[in-house]
Amino acid sequence: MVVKVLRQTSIARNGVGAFVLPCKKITLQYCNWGGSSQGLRDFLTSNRMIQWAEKYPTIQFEIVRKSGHPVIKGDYVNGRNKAICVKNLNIDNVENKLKLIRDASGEQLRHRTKNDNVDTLNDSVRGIWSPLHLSPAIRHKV
Amino acid sequence: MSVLKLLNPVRVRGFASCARLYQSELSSLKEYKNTISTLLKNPAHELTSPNLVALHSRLRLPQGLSYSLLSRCLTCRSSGEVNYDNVSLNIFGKSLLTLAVTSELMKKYPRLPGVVLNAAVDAYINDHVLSNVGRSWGIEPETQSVVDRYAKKENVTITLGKLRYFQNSVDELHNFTENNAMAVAVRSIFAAVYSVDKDFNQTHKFIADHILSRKLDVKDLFAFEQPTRELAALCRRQGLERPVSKLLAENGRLSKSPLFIVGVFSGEEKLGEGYGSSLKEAKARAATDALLKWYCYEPVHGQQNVVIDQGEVLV
Amino acid sequence: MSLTKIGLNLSTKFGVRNGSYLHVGTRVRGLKRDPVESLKNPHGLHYDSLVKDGHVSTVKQGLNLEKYGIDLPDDIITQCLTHKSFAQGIKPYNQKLSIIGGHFVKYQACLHSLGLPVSERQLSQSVQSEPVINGLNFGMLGKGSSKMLISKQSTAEFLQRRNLDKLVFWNKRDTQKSHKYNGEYTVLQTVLNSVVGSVYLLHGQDKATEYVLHELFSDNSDSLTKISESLLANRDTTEKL
Amino acid sequence: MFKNISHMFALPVRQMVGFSPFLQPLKRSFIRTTHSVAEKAKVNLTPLKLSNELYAVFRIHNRPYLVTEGDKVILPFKLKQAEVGDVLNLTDVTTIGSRNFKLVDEPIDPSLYTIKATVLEKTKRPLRVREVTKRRNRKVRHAVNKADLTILRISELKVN
Amino acid sequence: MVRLFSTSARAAKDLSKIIDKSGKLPKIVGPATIYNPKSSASNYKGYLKAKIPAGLYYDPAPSSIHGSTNSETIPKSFLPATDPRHDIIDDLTQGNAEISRVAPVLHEKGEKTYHLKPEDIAEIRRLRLEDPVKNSRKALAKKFNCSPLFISIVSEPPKERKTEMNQVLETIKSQWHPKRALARAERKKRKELWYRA
Repeated sequence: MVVKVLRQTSIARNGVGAFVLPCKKITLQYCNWGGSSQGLRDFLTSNRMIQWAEKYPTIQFEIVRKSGHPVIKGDYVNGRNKAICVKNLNIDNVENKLKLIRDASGEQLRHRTKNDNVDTLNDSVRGIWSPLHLSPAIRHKV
Repeated sequence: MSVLKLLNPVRVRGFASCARLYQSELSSLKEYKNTISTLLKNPAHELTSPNLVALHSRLRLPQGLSYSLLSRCLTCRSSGEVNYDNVSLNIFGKSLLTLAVTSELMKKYPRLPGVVLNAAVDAYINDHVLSNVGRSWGIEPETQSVVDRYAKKENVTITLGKLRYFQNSVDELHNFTENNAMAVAVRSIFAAVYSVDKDFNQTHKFIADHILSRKLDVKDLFAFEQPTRELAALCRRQGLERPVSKLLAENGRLSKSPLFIVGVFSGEEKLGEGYGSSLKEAKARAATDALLKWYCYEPVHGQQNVVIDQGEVLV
Repeated sequence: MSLTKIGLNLSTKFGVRNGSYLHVGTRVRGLKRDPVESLKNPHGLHYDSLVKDGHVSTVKQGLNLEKYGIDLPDDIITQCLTHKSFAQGIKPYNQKLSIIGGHFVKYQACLHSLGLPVSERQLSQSVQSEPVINGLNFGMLGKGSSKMLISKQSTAEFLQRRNLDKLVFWNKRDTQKSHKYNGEYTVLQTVLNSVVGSVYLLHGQDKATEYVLHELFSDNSDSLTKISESLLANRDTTEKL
Repeated sequence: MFKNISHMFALPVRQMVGFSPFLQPLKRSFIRTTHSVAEKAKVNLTPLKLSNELYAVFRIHNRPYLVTEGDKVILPFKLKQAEVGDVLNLTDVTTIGSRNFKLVDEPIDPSLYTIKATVLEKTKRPLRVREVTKRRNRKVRHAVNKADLTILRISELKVN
Repeated sequence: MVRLFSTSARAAKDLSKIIDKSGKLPKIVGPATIYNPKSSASNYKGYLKAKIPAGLYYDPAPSSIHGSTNSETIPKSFLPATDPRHDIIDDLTQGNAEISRVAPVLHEKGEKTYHLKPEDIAEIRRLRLEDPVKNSRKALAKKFNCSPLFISIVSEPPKERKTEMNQVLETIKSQWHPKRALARAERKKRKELWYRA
C-alpha cells in the first residue's frame, strides 16, 4: 500500500443546509400556592402560553406543578440544560426569561478576546503569510 | 402469565420498585405494557406523543410520514418489540445514505484513491457520526424500565417518542450500544423519508441538508509512505517529465533552526512546494504537497463534463 | 521531453551504462518487463487488441448498451474491463467506478425487493415485523434471495453467459491455483459494477436505473434475477443431499 | 423563516456623501460612489467564479467581518430584528476574493453575489463583576456586566 | 440621525506605487496606507483606513502553496483537458519557468537504463548469499554498475547475516542513553508528519 488512511470524522455545522433549533424542551415549574409563582401562573393561564406552544411546535413544553419557587428549565440538543428561577417576576418578565431560554444554544457562556469575532473550520483562503513568499519588491530590507 | 416471567425482563435498576409490587397490580402493569405495543402497531390510531410531534416538526419531515412510522424508526429489535421494529428500514437507509454520500463525494473529488474515498464516506456516515446527528436532532434514549414508568404513572405515549433499544435485561446489550441504536434510528428515518414520496431527489435533499453539510477536510485523510516514488510514478503515467526537487529559498543553513523551501518541478512547471528544517524534510513535504494537489483536485462546481479518474498510482 | 530521456546522456555516479533489456517470461523482481508480455490477460489477450480488434463493440453488444441508448466511449469500456491488479496499475482501472456502481446496484436491489409483493413464505413466518410501509414491502430486505441477487456468483455467471469473462484484464495471484483462490468472481463483479457506475456518472441516474431494471433485474433468462434463482435452487438441492 | 433585512445593513448614507458641503472638492475624488450600470457590466468575475474557495468582508453597523462559507460570526450586540433560525441576506459587502483575486467596492453591487447567514443563537457573554475603586477611598463599587451576543452562521457564499 | 461612519476611511496615498495597471488586471503590488508608506510603515491604522478604487484586482497571495488544495494552486498539468481554469493558472504561474531554470537541483540523478539481465540478477543473488560481508550492497553495486537500492530490491542477504546485523543494532540501541532513545523516538514521530497534509 502506498496511501494509508487516517480515520477522521466530519464536523456538524448547524445552519449550513438544515437548521435545527437547539432548544428541544422547556419545562415550566410552578407552585399552586406560593405567591412567588404568581407571574408564572398568570403566564400559564393567559393566552400567551398557548400562543407560544403554537408558534414553536419544535419545542416540547412540559408544565410541572411542584411546591417551591417557580423555575423555567430548557433542555438542549447538546445534552446541557439551563434553568432560570422566575420567583416574584411578573408575567412580562417571565416571558422575557422564556425568550432567553428559547434563543440559547445550551453552550456554556465563555469569555472571548477582543476582535475574535469569527470562528472557522476552513483553511485560510489566502494562505499563511510568509516573508519568503512575499514579492521581493516590497520585502523588508535590513 | 406467571409473576416470574413479568419480573424477569426488568432491568437491575427496576428491582427495588419491582419488589414492592403487589400481586393485584401485576395485571394493570401488564395492561400498561400492552398499550404501548397496540399504540405502536395501529397506524389508524393517530399517535399524539409530545416528543414525537416535536421531533417531526424539528426535522421538517414530510406530512405523509406518520407519527407511528416515526415511532417505528425509533424502535430497535433489541427492545423486544419484534413485530414492529426498524431492522429492515435500517438496511434500506444504509444503502440510501451510502449511495448519496459516495456519489456526491465522487463528483466533488473525482480523484480520491479508493481507500480514501471509502474513509471519507465513513467519516460522514459511520455509527459515531450518525449517533451525533441523532442527538443533534434531539432524539432521547429511553433509560427507564417499564416498571419504573408504570410506578411514576408516566403517559404511555412519552416512551414512543424516545429511542427504545434495550430489553431491560443486561446480557442482551453486549455489542449493541446506545450509539449503535441511535445510528440505526437515524438511518431508518432516512429510509422512512424515502418511503413517503419514493423520490430519490427529495431524499437526497434531506441527506444533503443534514449529512453532507457537515465539514470534512479530505486532506487530513492521507498518510503517504513514499511520496517521492509515488510522484515519480504519477508523472510517468501522466506523460510528464520526471519530477526534480529544486531549492527555492533558505534561511540560516548553519544556524540552530534552519529553514529550507524546496519546490518539486516537472520540466519548468512547479508541481508542489515544501518547507522543512532539513533538505530531506522539505523535499518529502514538497512531494506530499504535489500528490495532494493531484488527488484532492476539485472540478468547477456544476461543471458539465464528468471527470472519470484512472485510479490511484500504485508503486 | 528532456534530452536525457532520449538516452544521450547516461553517465551517473556509478559509471556509464549502456543498453536496455526488457524482460520476457516469468516475473523477476527488479527487471522491467516487456510491455508486449506484461499487458496480457490470463486468457492471453493483449491489452491493445481490445480496441484494435473490435472487442469493445463485442462488449457493448454483450451488455446490450445500445438498446437503452447508452453510448460509453471506448476508453471508458476499456477501463471498466481492467482490474486494479492488471499491469501494476499503469493502465486506467475500474476500482472507483465499481465502488459507485456497486453502491448503485445495491440500492437498486433494495428497491427491487421493496417492490415485490408480500409472499406466502413471509406471511407464514411467525416472528415477522409488519412488512408493508407506505406501500413498500420492507420484509424481504436482508433475506437470502435479495442477497443472492447481487452476489459475486450471480454477477460472474451473468458475464460468463455473455462470454465477456475472457475480455477482462486482471492478474492472477497464482496461475496454478483455482479461480476461487485468485478471486475471479470478485474481479468479474467489479467489471459489471463499473459498467453500471460509468453509466451512472456519464448518463445520469435515470438512465442507470433503466439499465439496471431492464437488463439486470428483468425476467430474461440471462438476467441476474433468473441466475440467482437457479443458483439458490441449486444450493438448496445440494444442501438437501 | 426567510427574512430580508438588507435595508438595515446597507447604508443609505453613502449617496449623501457626495453632496456634503463640508467636503473639500479635492477630497471628493477619493470617495467612491456606486458604479454605474455600464461600468458594472465590464467587470469580469470569471476568476472568482472558477475558484473553489472564496472569502468575503461584510459589514454590520460598519464593523467589518472577514468570513468564508460555514463560519460562525459573533456579533457584539443583540439582533432584535431577527429571530433564531432566520436567514439574513448580507448586502453591505466590501470585498469578495479568492486566493489571488479580489473584487473591491463600497459596497459591492448585491446582484453580483449571494451571502446568506443563519441566526444560530442569541446569547450573552458570561457575567463579569468589575471592582471600581477610587484612590484614597475605601468604597468599592461593583460594576456588573453581562453583554448580549448574536451568533450567525454563514450558510452560503458565492459569486452569481 | 444617521452617523457618518466613513469619515476616517480615505484613499490610499500614492496609488501608483500600490497598483500596477500594466497587466490585464490591475495588480496590487504593496499594502495600501493613508500615511507615508516609508516613514509610517509601522502604523497599522494607515492600512486599516486605506481604500483603493473599486474593481477586480490581481492580488497575489503572500504565502506558500504548500498544503493548499485551492484551485488556484493546482499545477496546470494536473488539470483535466476539460477544465476551464487553464488560462488562469497559466497567468498565475508565469514566473515559475524562470525560477526553475535558476534554482539549484537538490540531487542529480541519471536515467534508468535496465541493462541487467536475468543471469546477472541470479549472479547477484548467488554472490550475496555466498559472502555477504565481502559482497556488500555497495560492492555489488559498483561491480554491476547499478545502485545499492537496486541490489537490495533484487537480492537478500542470508538469514544468519540478517539476524546477526539486527542483534548488533539491538545492542547498540540498548546502550543508548534514555535521552537519546527518547530523542530518536520523537524524531521518528516527527518524520511521520512529513508525509501528511
